[in-house]
Amino acid sequence: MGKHYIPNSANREEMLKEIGLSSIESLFSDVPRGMVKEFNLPDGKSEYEVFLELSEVLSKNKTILDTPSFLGAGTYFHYVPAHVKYLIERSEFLTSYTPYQPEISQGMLQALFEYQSLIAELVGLPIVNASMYDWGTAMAEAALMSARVTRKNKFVVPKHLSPEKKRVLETYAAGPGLEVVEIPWDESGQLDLEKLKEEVDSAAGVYIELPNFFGILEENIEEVGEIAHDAGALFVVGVDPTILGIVEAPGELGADIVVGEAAYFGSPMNFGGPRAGIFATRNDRKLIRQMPGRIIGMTKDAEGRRAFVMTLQTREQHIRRAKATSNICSNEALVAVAAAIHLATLGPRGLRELGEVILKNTAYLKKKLSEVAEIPFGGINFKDVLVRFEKPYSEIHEGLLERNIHGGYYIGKHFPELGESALFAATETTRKEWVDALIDALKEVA
Amino acid sequence: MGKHYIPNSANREEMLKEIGLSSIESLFSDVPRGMVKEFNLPDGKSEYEVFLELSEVLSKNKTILDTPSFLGAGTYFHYVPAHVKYLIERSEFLTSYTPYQPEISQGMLQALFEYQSLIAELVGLPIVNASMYDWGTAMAEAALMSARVTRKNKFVVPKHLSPEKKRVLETYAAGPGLEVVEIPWDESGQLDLEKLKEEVDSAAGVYIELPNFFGILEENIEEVGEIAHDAGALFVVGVDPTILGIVEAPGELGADIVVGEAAYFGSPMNFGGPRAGIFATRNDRKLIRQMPGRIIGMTKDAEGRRAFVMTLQTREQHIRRAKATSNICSNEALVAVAAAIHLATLGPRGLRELGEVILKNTAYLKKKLSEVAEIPFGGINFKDVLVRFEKPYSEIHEGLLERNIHGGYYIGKHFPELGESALFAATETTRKEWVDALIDALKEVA
Amino acid sequence: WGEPLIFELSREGRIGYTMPKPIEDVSVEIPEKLRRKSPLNLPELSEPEVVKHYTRLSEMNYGVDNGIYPLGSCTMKYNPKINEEIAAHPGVAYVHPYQDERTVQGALKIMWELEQWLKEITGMDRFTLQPAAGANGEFTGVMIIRAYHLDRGETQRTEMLVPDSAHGTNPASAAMAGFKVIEIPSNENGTVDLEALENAVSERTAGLMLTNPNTLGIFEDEILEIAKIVHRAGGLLYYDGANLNAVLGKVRPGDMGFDVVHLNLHKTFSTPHGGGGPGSGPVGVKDFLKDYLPVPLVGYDEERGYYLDYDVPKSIGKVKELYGNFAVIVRALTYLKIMGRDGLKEVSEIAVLNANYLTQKLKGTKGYGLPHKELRKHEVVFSAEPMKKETGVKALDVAKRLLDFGLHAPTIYFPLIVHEALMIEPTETVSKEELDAYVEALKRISEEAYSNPEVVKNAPHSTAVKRVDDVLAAKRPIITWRMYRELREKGEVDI
Amino acid sequence: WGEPLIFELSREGRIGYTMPKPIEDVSVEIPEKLRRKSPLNLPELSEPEVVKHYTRLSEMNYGVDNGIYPLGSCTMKYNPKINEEIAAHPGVAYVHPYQDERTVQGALKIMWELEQWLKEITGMDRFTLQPAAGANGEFTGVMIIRAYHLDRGETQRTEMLVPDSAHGTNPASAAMAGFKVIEIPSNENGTVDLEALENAVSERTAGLMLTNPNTLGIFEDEILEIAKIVHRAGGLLYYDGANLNAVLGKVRPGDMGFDVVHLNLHKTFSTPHGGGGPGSGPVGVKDFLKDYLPVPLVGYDEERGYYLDYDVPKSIGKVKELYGNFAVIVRALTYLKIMGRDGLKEVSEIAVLNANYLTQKLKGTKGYGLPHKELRKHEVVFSAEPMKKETGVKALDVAKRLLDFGLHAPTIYFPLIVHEALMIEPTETVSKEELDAYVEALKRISEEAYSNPEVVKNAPHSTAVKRVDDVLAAKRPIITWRMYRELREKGEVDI
Repeated sequence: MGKHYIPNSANREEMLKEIGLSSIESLFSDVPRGMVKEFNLPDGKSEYEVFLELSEVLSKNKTILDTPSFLGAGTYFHYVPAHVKYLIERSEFLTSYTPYQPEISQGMLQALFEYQSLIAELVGLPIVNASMYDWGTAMAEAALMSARVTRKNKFVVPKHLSPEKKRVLETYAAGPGLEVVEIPWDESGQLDLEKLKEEVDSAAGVYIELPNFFGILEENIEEVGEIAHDAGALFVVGVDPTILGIVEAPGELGADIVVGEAAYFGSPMNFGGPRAGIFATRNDRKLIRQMPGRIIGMTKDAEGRRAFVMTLQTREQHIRRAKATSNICSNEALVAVAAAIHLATLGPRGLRELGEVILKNTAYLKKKLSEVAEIPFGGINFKDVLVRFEKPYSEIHEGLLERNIHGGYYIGKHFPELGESALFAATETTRKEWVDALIDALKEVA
Repeated sequence: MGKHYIPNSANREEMLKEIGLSSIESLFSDVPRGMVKEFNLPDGKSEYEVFLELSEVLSKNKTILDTPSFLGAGTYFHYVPAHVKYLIERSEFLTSYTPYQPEISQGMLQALFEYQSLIAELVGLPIVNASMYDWGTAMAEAALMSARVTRKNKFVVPKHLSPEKKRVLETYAAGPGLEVVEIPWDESGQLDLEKLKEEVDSAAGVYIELPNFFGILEENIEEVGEIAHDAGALFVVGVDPTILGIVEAPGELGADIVVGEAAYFGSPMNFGGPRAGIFATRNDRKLIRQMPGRIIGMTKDAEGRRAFVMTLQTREQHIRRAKATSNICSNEALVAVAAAIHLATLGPRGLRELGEVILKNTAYLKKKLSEVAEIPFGGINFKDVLVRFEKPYSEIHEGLLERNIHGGYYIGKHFPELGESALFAATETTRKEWVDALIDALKEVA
Repeated sequence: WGEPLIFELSREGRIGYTMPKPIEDVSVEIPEKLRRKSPLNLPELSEPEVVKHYTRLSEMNYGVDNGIYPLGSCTMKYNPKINEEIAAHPGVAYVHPYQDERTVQGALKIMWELEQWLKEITGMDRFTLQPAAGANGEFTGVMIIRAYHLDRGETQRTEMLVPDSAHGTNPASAAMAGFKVIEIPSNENGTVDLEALENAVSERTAGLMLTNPNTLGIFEDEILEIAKIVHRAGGLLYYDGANLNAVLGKVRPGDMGFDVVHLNLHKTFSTPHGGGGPGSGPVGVKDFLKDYLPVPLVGYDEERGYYLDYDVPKSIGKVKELYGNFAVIVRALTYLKIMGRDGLKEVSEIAVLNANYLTQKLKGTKGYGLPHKELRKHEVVFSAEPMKKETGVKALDVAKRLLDFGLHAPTIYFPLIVHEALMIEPTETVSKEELDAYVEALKRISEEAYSNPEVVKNAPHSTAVKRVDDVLAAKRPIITWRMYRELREKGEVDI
Repeated sequence: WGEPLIFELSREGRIGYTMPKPIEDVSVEIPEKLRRKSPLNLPELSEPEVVKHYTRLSEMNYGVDNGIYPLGSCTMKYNPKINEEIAAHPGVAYVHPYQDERTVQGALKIMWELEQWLKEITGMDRFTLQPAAGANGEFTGVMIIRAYHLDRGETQRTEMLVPDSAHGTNPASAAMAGFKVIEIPSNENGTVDLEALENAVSERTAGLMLTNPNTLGIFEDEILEIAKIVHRAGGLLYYDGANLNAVLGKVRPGDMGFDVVHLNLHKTFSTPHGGGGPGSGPVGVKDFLKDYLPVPLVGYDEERGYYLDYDVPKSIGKVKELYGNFAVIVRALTYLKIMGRDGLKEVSEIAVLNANYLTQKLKGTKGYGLPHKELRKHEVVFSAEPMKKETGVKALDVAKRLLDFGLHAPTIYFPLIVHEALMIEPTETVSKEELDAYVEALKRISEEAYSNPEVVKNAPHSTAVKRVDDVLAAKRPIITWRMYRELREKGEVDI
């Protein structure tokens, strides 16, 4: 099977003859004897059989359309307009690669330039790369970059960081031996500024998130930035970009580097991937020189017309090799283009409305949850709401699941000090009937 | 709602002003007073809400992937390779219209020329139009054309014709007052040649199908054609084109006109539509002049290069108006292109294999069914198999449905002489486990 | 460019498909008389080659997503992508039309719901969704009118009145239903000449087929009078819905006096045109005609849910197999639910605004006449007759020259009552900037016609192929590869 | 052409979106300190305008569906459309990664099954699917090597050996993991210089990163000796899977002696490259390294079914959030199931045949040198150095001139050890005719270089834009619309 993808299967003999060979084997004569072998793999199947089989397998997944879900904690059910999906499936985008030949890749180059430009407007910083793998790796690369820029060796993060991001950061920090220091939250569920001041000394960078892992808006972003800057550290802000229609651009709040998740625009959840990490920085040569990732720039062609091209490549691995600012090569270009198309569709008004609807739906969810469980922290929540139960959350989860509702993300394992807590999330897609069904169910099982 | 599709919603005032109008109402000043009114319709909804709602509604349909089905009788579950669907969703094809401007429509014109060409190879006739609505309307138009060509007024068809096609023919025949005469089947379930001879006198056309409505291959195609021709009638053959890799082209068997269903290639079942009717005829000016439908031809451009264009339009309604050969304007172009892509993918070997696999699967189904019910007719079946039960079929149907199997198409209502009979169908998509489950279930319920 | 034919790309032995194995590999013999003996000259290609070929062909085609496509009477509006997504649901694709109605409640509900929308939009009482296209709908409508008169014993009503500005499908459909077509002239305003209509009606009148606004884009402002005349004579009024986009959400054919209406889902309701189809042409009727509708209708009943209703005793039968172009129906309902009442009204208002904006901007440009009234609805028909007389540049040349600017031409030479017609329907989904660019291009062509007419007469210059020779195509038809091969073997063709 | 930026198409008040209403319309106050005050300069467009813009941009891009795309080391094979269809299943799109494992059995089964395929294909014992791309996989691999040595207390193993022909990601990944990179030269055959390797290994050696066949397309025929040298020194062998397409289904890295392998699903396993990503870079290891893999792994157990296994005590942690690019993983498994054992073997055999066919057809053409051995695997590297010396035409010029023939250029100036490198990887999904046309074009360019070099040096001529000035782009970076706007306001830019 598979010959339907391989035109010259039909031309083997003819081609071998033309180049004076008697057999395919002679093309593998440089492989040590005995190394070529028959693999123990199944026979190929027809497209129809594989379609049937995988459709059935995938139907075993309960989707959010089958079972209303309140999971968030870094992955959210946003609606992706149909035209976004349609456009990125255009084969000229989908089946192209890194635009090494700009003259026949202006479409992808311009689309990525537009992505960079749209993100720049959102985050308030003029330098944006064409994507990292995801928020977590973008944050980890920001930590490494901070260390390179400041030549210091400590990166300060909130203790209330997602376990995903924390483990990514630790892995990336291991090689260069970067020390990761955690700052606890205060009674409002926000970063403890006093503790930060105690720890910030000799830090390469200070990281904070908006909203934070508990879904709460950190109010003291600017103060944190000032503390970081006073200590000679870079100020790195991680942001959920869907909030940036209603919340000030981190660049305006003092951020030197902004990271975040671009895939919240334009991509479905996809069981967690692909994603696309936002990476933005100030227009400062010192920072740009240390920035990871591919960057698209505007230039001219030989006739003086506007054109786009990959630029500032001397930072990258294919040129600098072991001295590169990062090893990243393939990035998440198509995910970034999807985000750009979605953002261009929303425009300023849409982005504002999106933020407001999420804010209101989250407030509704929080209010309703407060009727049936403890909400340990006040403040303004965006998407996630931390809820504490008296019973073991696993029992509650079972009860909800029996009622065809998927509850939130249990965080007791990662934050035992918070007891039987879980993050329940809302977005613009959350329906009143889902929340009401959840509350009814919790009244029975919580 | 809906303004997101309407750019100038934002420019109303500006545009009105530019053309010197004060209000939109003034643009409707020619509408009689009181005729403009508020409609009693729901408010618009967001794309997400409509997506949720219609996804849920459509999920209420049991698909053949949920419930194995043995329905055929004119609609079959064939597998459509993914690239076929992908290509016809390319917006340049999808969102274009009738290629009135050939210079910027060469893609669609050539694709339709290729459709015509591929069908010509299949049916063995060199003149093919760019599609009718479906097999039924193509057959009805062939009847009308026969009458125009022969200036006679009777059209002879098998009694064993699908109720769908029969009623379409009757409706089309009503206007011009064409008499439709039915010829019964013989003991082998095939057209009774003796009866045909008795009725063929003064016929404009004689119609036969391959396979016939009972799924049986009519063996005497050539003889029927000779009888028709001897009587001065045109010989019209309706064919399921998926059989034409293994069965002789009707054009070679004497057909003057071939009709059939092109949507068996390249289109899913879609609850019955859209389809695309095949319409082909001999290269005879007398016939071509009376042919319905749009035709694409090869020609040259001003520089002598190959180009394609709509041709022989003087037969058509936009030129001939009341004297046109048909009223057809919009046809089923995209369905035809899908069929062309699928056919080009199959090639000669694939079409042969398709025919053989269907033939074998049908034989397997027939053999298995014969173990649990009566098969009234012998012969070779392709897709459909006529099965007679002792119990009322409705009871059997219920029993199967309870076991998550959808049985065949009950024909007792239309052919009471056949008793509690139903057509059960197989294609290349039929799985052994489905058939075996069916037989197990029938053992219990039949 | 210059993509070869798929046959020319064929190489022996190439495979593009996969086929499941048969359940049981027994040999089944096709009767000798039927066995295929003639060669099967299908092309042999791998899947990548097929994909590249049709991708390239698609790139040689202009669609709504490429730019303005203002074909008059075709309503080439933007086709929302959500329509495609919903239509691709497995609950559409993998459903057999003969399934037990309990297993297709979703599909039937969609048909039923669409009917409710269409009833309110048109002011009709019952709809069939069976017709595959506008012309198929027209045929349905006139067959209903025929059945109605016959049912009442009025066998003498054999004449269908059709204005001279009507779409060609109107007379063709009437003729297919066995009617004699009587043409009604237009007056100087471009609307139906009432006196001529009065003179035409008689006891032989079966009905009048009318588009409102008509193909000039002009609203038949005497529509109530027209309806009165026809009805008084015992005839029925048929509404050709091709131009509904002009009055959508504002005015209902039912309120104008029409008895039968067809709609084009692929025009007004945003389903894509697919290079010429599939379309969908639902037909609505007033209550007194509902017993003549094609079978089946979709019914609803609390206990049974949605069902297919074959119990229509006076039905004209079927005009197409099964229930219509369901995948198109799904798209139209998706659109309607998103638009809602206000959205539909916005559609017609901006469609009319766009047409009138273009009319006013272009009006007075040398060479383009604007016969009849200035106030238009969704489309406008200019005449290039002055230009032709003064420069020799015809409507066809103007159309071809527009292609050079990357713009699609308007409909030309229709309606027949305007000489050198340029029939422009921008629709509501184009922007002001696109309209301005279109007007600019037409003005520039006017300048060219008067200064350098050859550049227009020889247009297009920048397209993939130059002006296509349709005379040659008709004189020496080459319809299929089979014919081409034969002609080439005989040396009778050099393309 | 010359599509404006989306920002330039913006018109005030245009709307392209729909938004569901909030559940409850209460006002929620953002703290004053956080409230957005800076302007949000996003473009305002309707959906049709957005669709037209990105449709036009797509038409200004070249993909695999447009023609041959023989970028060396990138394996630009055809991406079957069935992959896309399966990946679009709601069971992919609408599934949250934190769902209870009982509700994602399908997703976990797919990951588990893919792992089984990859194990057999590579001869490894366990795989992680977490890495997002090849480089992310390399990082994972070298971190595992690092963890292994540290775990054994061998803290002195700080050196990673990398051949001079390696992909740039190899040294970069090793450096990110904290290793010192030691470059190993190639010998005159284009393979690893064994003597240099012997000299380089020591107790400081952590491992050797190798691609086989290497970036010259040459099989490292002394691979078993290489493995012996590295292993004897206590180092591990890392396989860069970028070139696996050459040996797929025939030879397994595990049998060559490799301990760690990364694969590129977007290269070898036919998932689309998306203009630069998403990719997917699974990493496989021999049994003794499986405790160091990232978390979670996918486990299976009769009772529990498929599950996420976080119990990997010595795990390096995570190299990316969650479980990898699942939608890419689905595509790869789809491909594998269709291909099967024989299909995969056919892939490498024809990929190698195609590369050698092209090599032999082009070999000897004036101006193109063929350094190193003639026998190649999936790709070949020619050198335009003779041409440059004799005519001044560089590899870059040849690449640009190819664009004029509607062909994508090869990878150029890589590997670094070949001057003026033209690195051509046709893959198995191109046809003989495409190869012949490519060779023809390269031959014609050779003729041009020697007869009329300017036409090559000034290429491309027929593309949408002419040769793009990358020096200007680096000298005066304009990275975003925001920067452009500022520069334009200052009068410092004229584009």
